[in-house]
Amino acid sequence: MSQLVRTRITSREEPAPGFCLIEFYAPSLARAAQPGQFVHIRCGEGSDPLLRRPISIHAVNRRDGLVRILFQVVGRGTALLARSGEGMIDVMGPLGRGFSRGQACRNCNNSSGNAPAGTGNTGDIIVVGGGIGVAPLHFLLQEIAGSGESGRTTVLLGARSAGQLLIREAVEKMGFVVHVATDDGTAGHHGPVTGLLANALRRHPGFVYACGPAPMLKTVCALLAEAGVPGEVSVEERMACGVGACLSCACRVRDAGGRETYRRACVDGPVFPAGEVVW
Amino acid sequence: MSQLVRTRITSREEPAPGFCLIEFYAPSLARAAQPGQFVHIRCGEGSDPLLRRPISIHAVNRRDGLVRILFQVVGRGTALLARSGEGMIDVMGPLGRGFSRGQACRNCNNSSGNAPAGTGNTGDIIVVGGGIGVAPLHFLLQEIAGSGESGRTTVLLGARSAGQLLIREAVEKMGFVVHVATDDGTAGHHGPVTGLLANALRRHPGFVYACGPAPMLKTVCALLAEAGVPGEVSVEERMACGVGACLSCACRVRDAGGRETYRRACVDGPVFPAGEVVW
Amino acid sequence: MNLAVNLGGIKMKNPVATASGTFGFGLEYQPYIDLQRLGAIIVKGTTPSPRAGNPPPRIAETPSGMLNAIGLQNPGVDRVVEEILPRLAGLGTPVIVNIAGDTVEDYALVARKLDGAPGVVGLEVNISCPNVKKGGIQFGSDPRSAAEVTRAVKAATGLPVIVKLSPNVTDIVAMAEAVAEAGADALSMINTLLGMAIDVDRRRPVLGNVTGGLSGPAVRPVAVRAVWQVYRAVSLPILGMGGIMTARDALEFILAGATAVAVGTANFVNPRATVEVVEGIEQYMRENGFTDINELTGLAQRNVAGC
Amino acid sequence: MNLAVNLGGIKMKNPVATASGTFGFGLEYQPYIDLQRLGAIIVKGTTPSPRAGNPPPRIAETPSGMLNAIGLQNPGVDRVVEEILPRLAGLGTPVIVNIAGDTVEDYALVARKLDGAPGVVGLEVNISCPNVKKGGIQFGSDPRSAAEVTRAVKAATGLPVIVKLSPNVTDIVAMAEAVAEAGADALSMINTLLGMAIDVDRRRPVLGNVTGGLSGPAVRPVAVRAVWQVYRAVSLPILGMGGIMTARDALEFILAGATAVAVGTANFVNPRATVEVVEGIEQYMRENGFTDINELTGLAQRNVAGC
Ligand SMILES: Cc1cc2nc3c(=O)[nH]c(=O)nc-3n(C[C@H](O)[C@H](O)[C@H](O)COP(=O)(O)OP(=O)(O)OC[C@H]3O[C@@H](n4cnc5c(N)ncnc54)[C@H](O)[C@@H]3O)c2cc1C
Ligand SMILES: Cc1cc2nc3c(=O)[nH]c(=O)nc-3n(C[C@H](O)[C@H](O)[C@H](O)COP(=O)(O)OP(=O)(O)OC[C@H]3O[C@@H](n4cnc5c(N)ncnc54)[C@H](O)[C@@H]3O)c2cc1C
Ligand SMILES: Cc1cc2nc3c(=O)[nH]c(=O)nc-3n(C[C@H](O)[C@H](O)[C@H](O)COP(=O)(O)O)c2cc1C
Ligand SMILES: Cc1cc2nc3c(=O)[nH]c(=O)nc-3n(C[C@H](O)[C@H](O)[C@H](O)COP(=O)(O)O)c2cc1C
Ligand code: FES
Ligand code: FES
Repeated sequence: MSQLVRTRITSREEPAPGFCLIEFYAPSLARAAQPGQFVHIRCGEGSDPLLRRPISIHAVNRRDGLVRILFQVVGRGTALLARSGEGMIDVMGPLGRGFSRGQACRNCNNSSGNAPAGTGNTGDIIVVGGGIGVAPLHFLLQEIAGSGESGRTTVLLGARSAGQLLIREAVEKMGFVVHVATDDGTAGHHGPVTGLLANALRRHPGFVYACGPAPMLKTVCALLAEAGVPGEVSVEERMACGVGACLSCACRVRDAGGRETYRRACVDGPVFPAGEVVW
Repeated sequence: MSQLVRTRITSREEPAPGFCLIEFYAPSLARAAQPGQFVHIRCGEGSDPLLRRPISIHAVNRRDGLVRILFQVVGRGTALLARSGEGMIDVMGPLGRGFSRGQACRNCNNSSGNAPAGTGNTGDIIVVGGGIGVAPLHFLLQEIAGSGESGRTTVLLGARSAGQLLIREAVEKMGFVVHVATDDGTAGHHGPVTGLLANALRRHPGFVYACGPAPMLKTVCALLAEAGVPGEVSVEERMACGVGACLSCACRVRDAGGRETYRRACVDGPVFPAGEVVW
Repeated sequence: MNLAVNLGGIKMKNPVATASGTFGFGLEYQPYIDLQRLGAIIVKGTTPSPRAGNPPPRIAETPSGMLNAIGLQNPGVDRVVEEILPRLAGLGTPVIVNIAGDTVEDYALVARKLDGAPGVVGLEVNISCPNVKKGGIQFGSDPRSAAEVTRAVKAATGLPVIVKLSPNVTDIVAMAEAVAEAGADALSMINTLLGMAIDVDRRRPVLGNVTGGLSGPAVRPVAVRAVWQVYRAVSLPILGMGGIMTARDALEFILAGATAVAVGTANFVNPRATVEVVEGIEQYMRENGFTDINELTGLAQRNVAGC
Repeated sequence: MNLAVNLGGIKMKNPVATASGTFGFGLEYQPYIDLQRLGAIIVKGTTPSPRAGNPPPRIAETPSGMLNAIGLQNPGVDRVVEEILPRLAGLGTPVIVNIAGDTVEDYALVARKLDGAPGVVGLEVNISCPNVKKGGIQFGSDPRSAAEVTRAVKAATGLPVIVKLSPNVTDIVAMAEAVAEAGADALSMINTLLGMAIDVDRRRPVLGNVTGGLSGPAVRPVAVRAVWQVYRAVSLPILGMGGIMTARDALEFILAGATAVAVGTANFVNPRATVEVVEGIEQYMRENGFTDINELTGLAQRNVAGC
């Protein structure tokens, strides 16, 4: 169950200029967290900025009760978080529905029926991340590696340039095959990571997990639909409450009957079946 | 002339629980500052809290270009200031009209005509401070000591209890005779510092300088009027601009013709002739 | 110490409610607080038929505030009565349903369907939502229409009726007088201020709906003023809200004239805000020697000369 | 790059003015900025006779905002004309005088006395000050009275007349239309929102005047919305203000429809705010390939479907 904790920051790093990796102590949060879930963080004490900021769970160390988040400094909230003086952090979580790995496949009802990894599916897995969207995928890959499925998993990572391929090394160390793409061509494929995905889909994998900026996810969903491959994407919407109470985070989806409607990214997502999201 | 500077904090101390002494580097501010003047400080980066906070100049070290402020943590602004992480401070100043020591006696026109210290007056001087009101008096006493007048000056300090007689030691070291009063009787006279003043006024001093909470200053002014002794008090009003532009800081005064009117504490004060202020 | 208040016939064990639209249908905050500690739960605005709501983005953060343009997304009164209210009935906390519509008949219909619904102790009539095209705002800015809606709802239900006023009017006192005259049992104020934000990089409004309602601490001075003005003119009990984050904020409303308060946007920032407000009010009363919360209502009015 | 704008006949070298009442009579900020960098200086509200203003406390800080109840303290129009304006005349920056009064005749009188005063390029008619007992607020909330004041001022002066609107109304567009019809050359908006704060420890209002006007970043969403609404309904140029702290804030107003902007409360926080807004607008234009500031006015309106 989600908790509200004010806890100690155990480490803070700058893995690349403009990015921040924070580790904090929260044992029961670490225990409960699933890949794709997020925490909701208060970035200051006053009322400006007012709202919490949703940040995905990047890694957990259940033994030591530690949770990590990785984020990009894009505005006031993340800037404050990156240098919050007191060494404390105020987090709610874990929140949201994560990737459907290893759980009852709730998403399969609405989607094509193919089961995702960890639920008996035997096809190959592709994990594709762009920009800071790689943050939650790191946690997902930890779990996939833990269940011994790294051998049948391909990881595609995209970034603006080589220096921003934040999780590449960590994921390679876990034993995954990683292909990279950069917008400026400083590493791997010169172009968007969806270029790599288009190729990879030709090998008819069993399931695709994706997270990244909206235009990338839109392309991913289109490619999956074309290839007939099931998958899940983690979307970003602006959030106020993070717990399903305010209806701020409406994500347009197609329901079982094919009708368009809104679902709450904070509790019905942020991970949705690729086929459901209306872009 | 007043300046806007964003500068380095060179030291920060806690002289007593709930009080903070900050020193910062601002050579031209140090050079221009007069006792009784204040600086106007931005306490946070966001818009909450929004306004600057006025804090008196507590001490200057003109040789090294250093300025000190001493303040009590009473709310959000002062709390932020007492632990502002980055080691920088954003100050405007020096602002306001200080004590009329050694300057053309602008205040004498409206008041009883007795000249204050340093302007040829030969009577004894009494400096009386209550609570955090001692902050600007420290600077005043530095200047009085500097002009060799400590011999004819008596200092009366009041505080809630012994531990909060913040400037006592420093002022004794400067060579002043200091009498103290505490509300709880833990040091000196048991009762308000105005009790000491009533006694001291019997010796018909030449001029009195006072700063402290409003009720204390009200009593000081009444005592001075009764004793026929001239003096100056430094008042506190809420301030927005600090430069005379917004008319927020209205202090009710009696003008030369005896009519009540408002004057701006930030530029016409914060130091006013004791006889002018309407309580 | 007595914290209990009577809001126009609605008995609350303490004066702290949740503001409509910010607390879902009540259960979302269960992981963080004991819902029984609340004076009342006011649930999301409910309309005759289901509503999908407005296109995203639906919120924008502003200095000490936020804009929302949810667009009254709700499952419609029938599902609320059949599926949602029964789940809340067991909580032991009074539930007030916020109702809305496009026409006077809509309001009456929703009120009628909620009459006798389990656990429901009152209705809050939202005549002031700035985020729906029809209805809403007009009812909230014209005293005559507001009175008409009030009368229709009163006729349709035996439940106490709170009418929720908009701050987007020239004269909130005239609105209050009109709905009081029409039979309202209590008043709640304020709903959000009409605002908007522009995305300077994309050079277009941030919100999908262009304009939205401003809430949060930024609006508190406007809300306290509204309560102050209405308290002196109208004798109905007031449910005050707008930017309450802490017990001290809540006490501003109570001292200005509110019988009870609602906590809205603060829930998003601090999910324990409601309970902390209750505890803070208790502490204030203890420290200041008050034994009955009702002594505090309007006290600041009596401390002003000539009032 | 062209930053010059024409605000209803007032030529400004850039679109950034100071908001009345926040910049004194102009010279107070000289230690911090080069006054010549400003598009215009709008000075404190001026009335026929001197006014002492309201009893202190006159301000209170609120979340991302402040309340003020200065009460139009000013030395009266005669001293303004004789002593103050001559000092500003040499600055080379256009001066706009904000005028106020209790009656239509008051406004006309002040306008007449300012006609031909050295350095004055226009008048801003404050029909919306919430802090004076008589006049002010009524003119600002009734379209007919607002039109009457506008006509009287226009008849009394040859200077361009800007009418300053209050946000404390149900329909700001109706106010704008009325004063446009009555001959206003430009509109300025918004004046402060009526608010108050209560001192919970003393259990009385913080301000000596009980209520005051809310300004600062907290009100920006309301102000941007007002500009947006009025721009689409009325063809007069708009001077937008309310919570502008930075160039990006100013650009929200311009993109919503303002021809020029005024910086108020921000001066207190950052005395260089005005000049930084000018510089930030230049930078934005450079970075986004705009060569004329006038291209930006109302641009966000054109980027919304169906507008
Ligand atoms: C479920 C979820 C998980 C996320 N996980 C991560 C993560 O692991 N690492 C990471 O770096 N970022 C993550 N984000 C995005 C992160 O929440 C925003 O970058 C952050 O809120 C920006 O706050 P700010 O105050 O720094 O920026 P602001 O000043 O608020 O805004 C800067 C820019 O970010 C955009 N933005 C602001 N809030 C959001 C939001 N809630 N969703 C989308 N865009 C927003 C704004 O439109 C603006 O362009 C996640 C978002 C969601 C919804
Ligand atoms: C000219 C001048 C010089 C001052 N010098 C000093 C000094 O040297 N050391 C020092 O500790 N304090 C000094 N003060 C008082 C200091 O400005 C306030 O304590 C401070 O602004 C409080 O800010 P805050 O955010 O911590 O408290 P807030 O949360 O803003 O308020 C806490 C309490 O302080 C009161 N307060 C807030 N602002 C002011 C103000 N401008 N004037 C009076 N009371 C206020 C409030 O009413 C409230 O009761 C001075 C004030 C003035 C006007
Ligand atoms: C996201 C959101 C949704 C809201 N939905 C409703 C609603 O459905 N009905 C209603 O009467 N008020 C609604 N409101 C207004 C609040 O109930 C409250 O009046 C307002 O937000 C001011 O209080 P606050 O500043 O504490 O949030 C909503 C407010 C927010 C922020
Ligand atoms: C201290 C103060 C005094 C003001 N005095 C006047 C005035 O005399 N005449 C007027 O038209 N507006 C006056 N205003 C309103 C401002 O000009 C401006 O409309 C308002 O503050 C909103 O802008 P801001 O948020 O940038 O301050 C005053 C505002 C403040 C804060
Ligand atoms: S953020 Fe409140 S419902 Fe999703
Ligand atoms: S604080 Fe603005 S005039 Fe004094």
